[in-house]
Amino acid sequence: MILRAEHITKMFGGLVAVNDVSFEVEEGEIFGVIGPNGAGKTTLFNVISGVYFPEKGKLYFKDRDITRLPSFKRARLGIARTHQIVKPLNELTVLENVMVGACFGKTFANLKEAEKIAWEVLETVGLSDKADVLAGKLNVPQKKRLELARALASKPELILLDEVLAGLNPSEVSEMLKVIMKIKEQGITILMIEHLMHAIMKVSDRIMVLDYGSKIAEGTPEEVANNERVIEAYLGNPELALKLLKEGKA
Amino acid sequence: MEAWISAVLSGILLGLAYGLAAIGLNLIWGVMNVINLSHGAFIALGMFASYFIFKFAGISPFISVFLVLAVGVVLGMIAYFLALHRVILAPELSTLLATYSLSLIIIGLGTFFFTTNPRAIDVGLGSVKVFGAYIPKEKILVGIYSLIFTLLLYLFLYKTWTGKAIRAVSMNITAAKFMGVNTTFILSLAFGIGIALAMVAGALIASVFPFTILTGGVYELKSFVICVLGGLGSPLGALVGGLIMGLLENVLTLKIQVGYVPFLEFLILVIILLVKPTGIMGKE
Amino acid sequence: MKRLVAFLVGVSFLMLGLTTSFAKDKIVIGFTMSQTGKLNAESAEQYRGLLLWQKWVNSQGGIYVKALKKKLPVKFVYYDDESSKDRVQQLYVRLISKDKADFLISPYSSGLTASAAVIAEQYGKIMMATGAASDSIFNKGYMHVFQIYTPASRYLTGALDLLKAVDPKAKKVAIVYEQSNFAKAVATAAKKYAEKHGFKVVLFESYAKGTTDFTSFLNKIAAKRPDAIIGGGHFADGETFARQIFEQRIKVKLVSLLVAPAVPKFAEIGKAALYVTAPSQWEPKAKYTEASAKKLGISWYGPTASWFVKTYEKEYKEAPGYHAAGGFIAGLVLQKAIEDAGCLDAEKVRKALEKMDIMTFYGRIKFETGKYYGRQIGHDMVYLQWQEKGGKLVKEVVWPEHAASARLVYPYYKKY
Amino acid sequence: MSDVVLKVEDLETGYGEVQILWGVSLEAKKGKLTTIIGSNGSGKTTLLRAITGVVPVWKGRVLFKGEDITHLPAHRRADMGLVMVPEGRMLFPEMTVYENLEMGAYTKRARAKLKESLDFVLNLFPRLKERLNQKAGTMSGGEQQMVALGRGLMACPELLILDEPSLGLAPKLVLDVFSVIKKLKDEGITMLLVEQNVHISLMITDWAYVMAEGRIVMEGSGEELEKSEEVKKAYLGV
Amino acid sequence: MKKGYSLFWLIPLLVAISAYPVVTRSVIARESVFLILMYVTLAASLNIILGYTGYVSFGHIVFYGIGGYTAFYLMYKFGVHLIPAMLAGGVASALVALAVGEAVLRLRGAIFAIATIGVNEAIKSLVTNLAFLGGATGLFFNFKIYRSYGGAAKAIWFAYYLMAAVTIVTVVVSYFIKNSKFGLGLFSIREDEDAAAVLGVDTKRFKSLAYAFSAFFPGLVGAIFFFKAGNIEPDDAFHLIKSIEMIFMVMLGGYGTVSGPVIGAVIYERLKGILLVNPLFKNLHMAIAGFVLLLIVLFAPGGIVGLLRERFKKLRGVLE
Repeated sequence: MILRAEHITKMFGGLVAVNDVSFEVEEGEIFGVIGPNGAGKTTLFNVISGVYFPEKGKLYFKDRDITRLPSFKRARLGIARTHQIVKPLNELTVLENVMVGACFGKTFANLKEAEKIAWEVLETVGLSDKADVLAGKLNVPQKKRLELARALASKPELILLDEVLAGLNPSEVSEMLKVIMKIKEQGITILMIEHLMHAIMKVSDRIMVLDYGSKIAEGTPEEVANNERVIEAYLGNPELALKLLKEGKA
Repeated sequence: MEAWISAVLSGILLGLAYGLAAIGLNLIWGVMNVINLSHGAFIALGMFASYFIFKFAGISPFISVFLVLAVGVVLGMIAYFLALHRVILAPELSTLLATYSLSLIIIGLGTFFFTTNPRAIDVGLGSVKVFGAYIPKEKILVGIYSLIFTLLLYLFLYKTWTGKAIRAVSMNITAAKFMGVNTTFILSLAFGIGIALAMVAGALIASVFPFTILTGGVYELKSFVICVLGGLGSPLGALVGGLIMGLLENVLTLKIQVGYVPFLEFLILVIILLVKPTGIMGKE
Repeated sequence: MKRLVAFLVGVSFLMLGLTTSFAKDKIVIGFTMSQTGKLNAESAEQYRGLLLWQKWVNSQGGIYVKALKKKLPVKFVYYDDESSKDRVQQLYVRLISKDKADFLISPYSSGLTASAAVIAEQYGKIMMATGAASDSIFNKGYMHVFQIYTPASRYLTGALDLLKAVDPKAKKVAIVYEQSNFAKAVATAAKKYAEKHGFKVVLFESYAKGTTDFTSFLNKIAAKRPDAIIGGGHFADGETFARQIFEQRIKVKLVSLLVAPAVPKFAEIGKAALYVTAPSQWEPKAKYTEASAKKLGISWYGPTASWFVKTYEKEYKEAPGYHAAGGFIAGLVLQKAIEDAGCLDAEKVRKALEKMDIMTFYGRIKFETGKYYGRQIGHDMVYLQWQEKGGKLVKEVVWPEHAASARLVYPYYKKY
Repeated sequence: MSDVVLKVEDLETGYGEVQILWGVSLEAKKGKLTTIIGSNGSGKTTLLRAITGVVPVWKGRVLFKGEDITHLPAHRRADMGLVMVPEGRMLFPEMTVYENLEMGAYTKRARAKLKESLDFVLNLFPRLKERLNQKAGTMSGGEQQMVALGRGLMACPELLILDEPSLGLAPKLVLDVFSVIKKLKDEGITMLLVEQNVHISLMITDWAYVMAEGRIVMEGSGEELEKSEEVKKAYLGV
Repeated sequence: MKKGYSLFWLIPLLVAISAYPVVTRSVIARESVFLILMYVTLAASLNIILGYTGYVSFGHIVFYGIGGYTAFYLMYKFGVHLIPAMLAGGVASALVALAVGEAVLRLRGAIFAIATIGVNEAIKSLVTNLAFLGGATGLFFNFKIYRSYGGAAKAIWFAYYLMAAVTIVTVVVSYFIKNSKFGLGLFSIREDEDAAAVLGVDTKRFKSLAYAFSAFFPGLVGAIFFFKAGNIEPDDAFHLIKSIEMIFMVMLGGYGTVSGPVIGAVIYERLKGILLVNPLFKNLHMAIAGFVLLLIVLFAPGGIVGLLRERFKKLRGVLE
């Protein structure tokens, strides 16, 4: 077990964004997190990567308590992430972007090593021909790959992927899925948020479903897809609709 | 005792003037998230406008101030399109430098045409005795005017469609667009009004204190402190901040050396920014 | 790469420009003045005085230089220092090395002069310091700076003597001064003098340069009820201070401010100017003549006061203040020193200045040669008061008694 | 004149170099409720942004009441009666409920009918009547959604666009929102609804479009689509 | 990361400029070059926090003042030699930056800018009230102090050489910071601080260090300048306008590059020198500067280097 979350609660003002969520991620697996808009998935990622500290609950990485560790230290321990809204370092080149990951993440390489690592990783994600381009000039799919490359360059043990497939066309999606599988083969544990259902169902070993900040289901893709509460969360409650019809008539 | 009364009175009057000087800065800050570094330059411009109207047409600043207001709105809107429109969405450095360059241009041209010689408008209304203290009538008028202009601004912002649109833009510019608000116009207008208020403040202050083209800078620095004191982005807060400042300068100095006042003011500025960057009365 | 470097070096040389030199057929006097900035009013008057001297001396064919056996006309080179120290040193270096100035006149104000003095000293150029009264410039070890004004330490002491003479019961004094070299020196000396002579200094505070609001001081003053307010700084602040004392009807018996009341423009503030007193280096009504020179056993030099006042008024359509006289005398003293030395060599002119002890329309001129080398010790202050004569505001000399042209109107608050 | 209020023809657009919409066409008919459903990232929000003029159109046309408004600025579209109730409500938090409603009637056209509209809205949401002077930002999510809907209605819309009105609301409140939508439909207000709450939307809609990957993949009446397995597949990927 | 080669021409250029007055023994050239070097140093050090880290330090001149006062006081009171006094000035500035930075670097954007103005004004007002620092009128050297340097003339040349050395060191340091791992971390903070933290950059420590570096060199400059001037007072030491001139030079040349501040400073100083003695433009120099700044902000936010880089892509390495 590489990551363990116990009763994580994160609030903003009066709003509970993540409500008493517990889960465990096994080493080497792909663990998917799904849920409707506003379910608290990205907030959960922010808690795991140290952008926010939770109000309640504990977070363990390889049995070490990291609940209150600043984010840069988590990166050094081997937790890397991508962002749903890409955050490229616009005025730096693609190569330099990736070098940042290599220099300050788990690898903590010097510049020379970092450059070598960066080239390798760019090769993996298929961006090596853009190495000298300023990151700001990339299009969104390329930026997504850059995010991934930057995270990979830190040689993480756990990588958090926040909607890396969103905004990609079908062929790009399958390209990216290949990359994700390649990462898995390297022995890196993957925790991913995704809206593209068929994709996440296909690659995940296990899936957790969040709704209104709470965990409503966890299991294999098949289990989750046939879970009543999950279907309801996504498609709405058929009973509710019926009720409306009745009231509307009344 | 008399001295205390006099100090409180003059503190309130000075505070009102300070407040008026800061309102425009706070309005612009609140609506467009721009720290207007040309604020002081426009205050000085208002002083000169008032001065020349008084000198050549003999019209009292307390009358010509309405003309200054109108001219200020137009000038401000022009300035918005020249210097700000292109960078309104860019990082803060751009808007800071854009407004600063405006200030350089105005002060540069002002120095060229008006020199940096001190000038004064002597309306000569004399003094009036209030609770045993003599206070120049001009000062009282400035205080009253600053209350009037704050009230006018409030009526405008809360009672007119355009004013409400300005507030709406400051809260959510996209939603305002959906309501049919021409946001570009509203942004330029808000900047225009902010500038006009700066010029009005200058025009009125000029009737009390002598000034040069560089004087606005002093009021600009004080305005920063005032805005932070009263709450960033809140026009009424500026008036409250101004009053705190005025009282600080006049009452506290009965007990401490006047020389320490600026130190205290800027210390307060830094501390508030660190503790609560939105200001004492500002919203979260 | 090498070519690039060569190119860049070439460009840099071009950008720096080359210096030029020219032949000597005139005496070049360099200075900076405050054409703009807060000291503009005083500096402009000083400059007009200097200009008048230049006209006067050139109309006589120039200054006679014995070593060259001819008269050399005087040429001025000057720049605007914007009343700010930033450029003063650079401009004085420029005056010395680029414009080849033979002699220097100081900028206006002690602060700027202190900066310029460093350069004059470094290059061994004689600098006549006018409009600079601070004593502290003269204990810095400078050997080339000579002061025309009565030093700051003796500026306001007379006001206290005056108060004591007219109202022995008045004991409480408030001293409020500008944060400048000059005003600080004056105020510090006045405080020491006051305490030594039995006065009580109830307030001793300074205000920042460019201050326009004196309310907080006036509130304090009102609370401490002093008999006299003395202090001030330069023109702009002094004028405002006087105006606000009047507006707030502060009940004091004597108001004595530096610089501002001595400038004729001070009358523009009308009734606020009335009964304000001020120390002055010189007043048109002061009577220094050949006779007074004879009495002291020293020689007289230069034109008479009446000539100066008349010519100045004709030229500039206004009465000269002491800054104008100071400007004229700076030139005149330099002229005398050059004539005495018989050459333009700075060291010989310096020796001539050391020995100088003359009387001019401005008063006696003699320089200290000891610890405060170059400080003025010959000249004395007079005190003026603005009084009303036939509905017009006029300056009258009220102290010392033997030089007075009118009696002091006392107390100040009589006008309310 | 036909009864088509809004007509979108072969719309293509995106952000920067990335194309999001690939030739979208749809219609909204007068007096009808038209719904667009589709999973996250299918391009619904971008489509609405293009229709309201917040995002420039690359190719294709947007016709409103028969007029080409493809390149009109957003505030002019609002002037014409194309009104948006945005996702996340986007109220003016520091304004009172009353002022928020007033801002809804900002356009000249709507201002004239301010009084009537207000009566209509307060009738529809009696709860708002007591809250008129409360700051909008201090209200609960459900109440805020009422204000947002009310604000949209204040504009005298000829087409009211509702972007995910049930987003983030508890089931009870979702029900409230939909009963209001239904009521509005009965009042004859033309609406374009974008929703994730598939069942309930399809139940009340007249016509629905299913979007996926920037295209319309299916259309039909609510009932037809409700029965279709395709919809479930589009959402759950199984 | 590809290393830039800007040092290969920047150092020869700076050496050439510095050597010019020495070769020609022209004091007037020395005065001009002294100011140019001073501005280059100020701009290059501001660039470390402004250009590399993206924090708009609007009141940066405070470190020049602190360094100046520290050194001046040591020389004035204890007769310390210029070199140790100067180093003490630099260290004092860097320490103040560390302390102040601990607090203000938590702020971002415009609020940070305003806070730095506040810090400058607060320290200026404090110094104005401190009697042992001479208050508002400051401190004056006794002219004798220059004797230990072989007289005033030699002392000024000495200050000049020192300034040239400091300038070159500053530019070299700014180059090595930019091309180091530390620099890469700073740039990532500039581009996106949150992303940088998640990538493992210790943003807090990096910002503090960058602030300290960018404060150290102005401290040295202040020490040398006021040694040469012979006096120091708060108005000169904490002059806000100079702060903005520093930003101007960085923006003019191109922020975040090694050569930008150098180019910006040289051009700005020269331009100002020319405009100030030109009777027509003398009074317009501020307006012209404002106009140029506006053009840069609106149309060429990358400054001169940015423009060159756009036009001649190959120059990128040469300019960085």
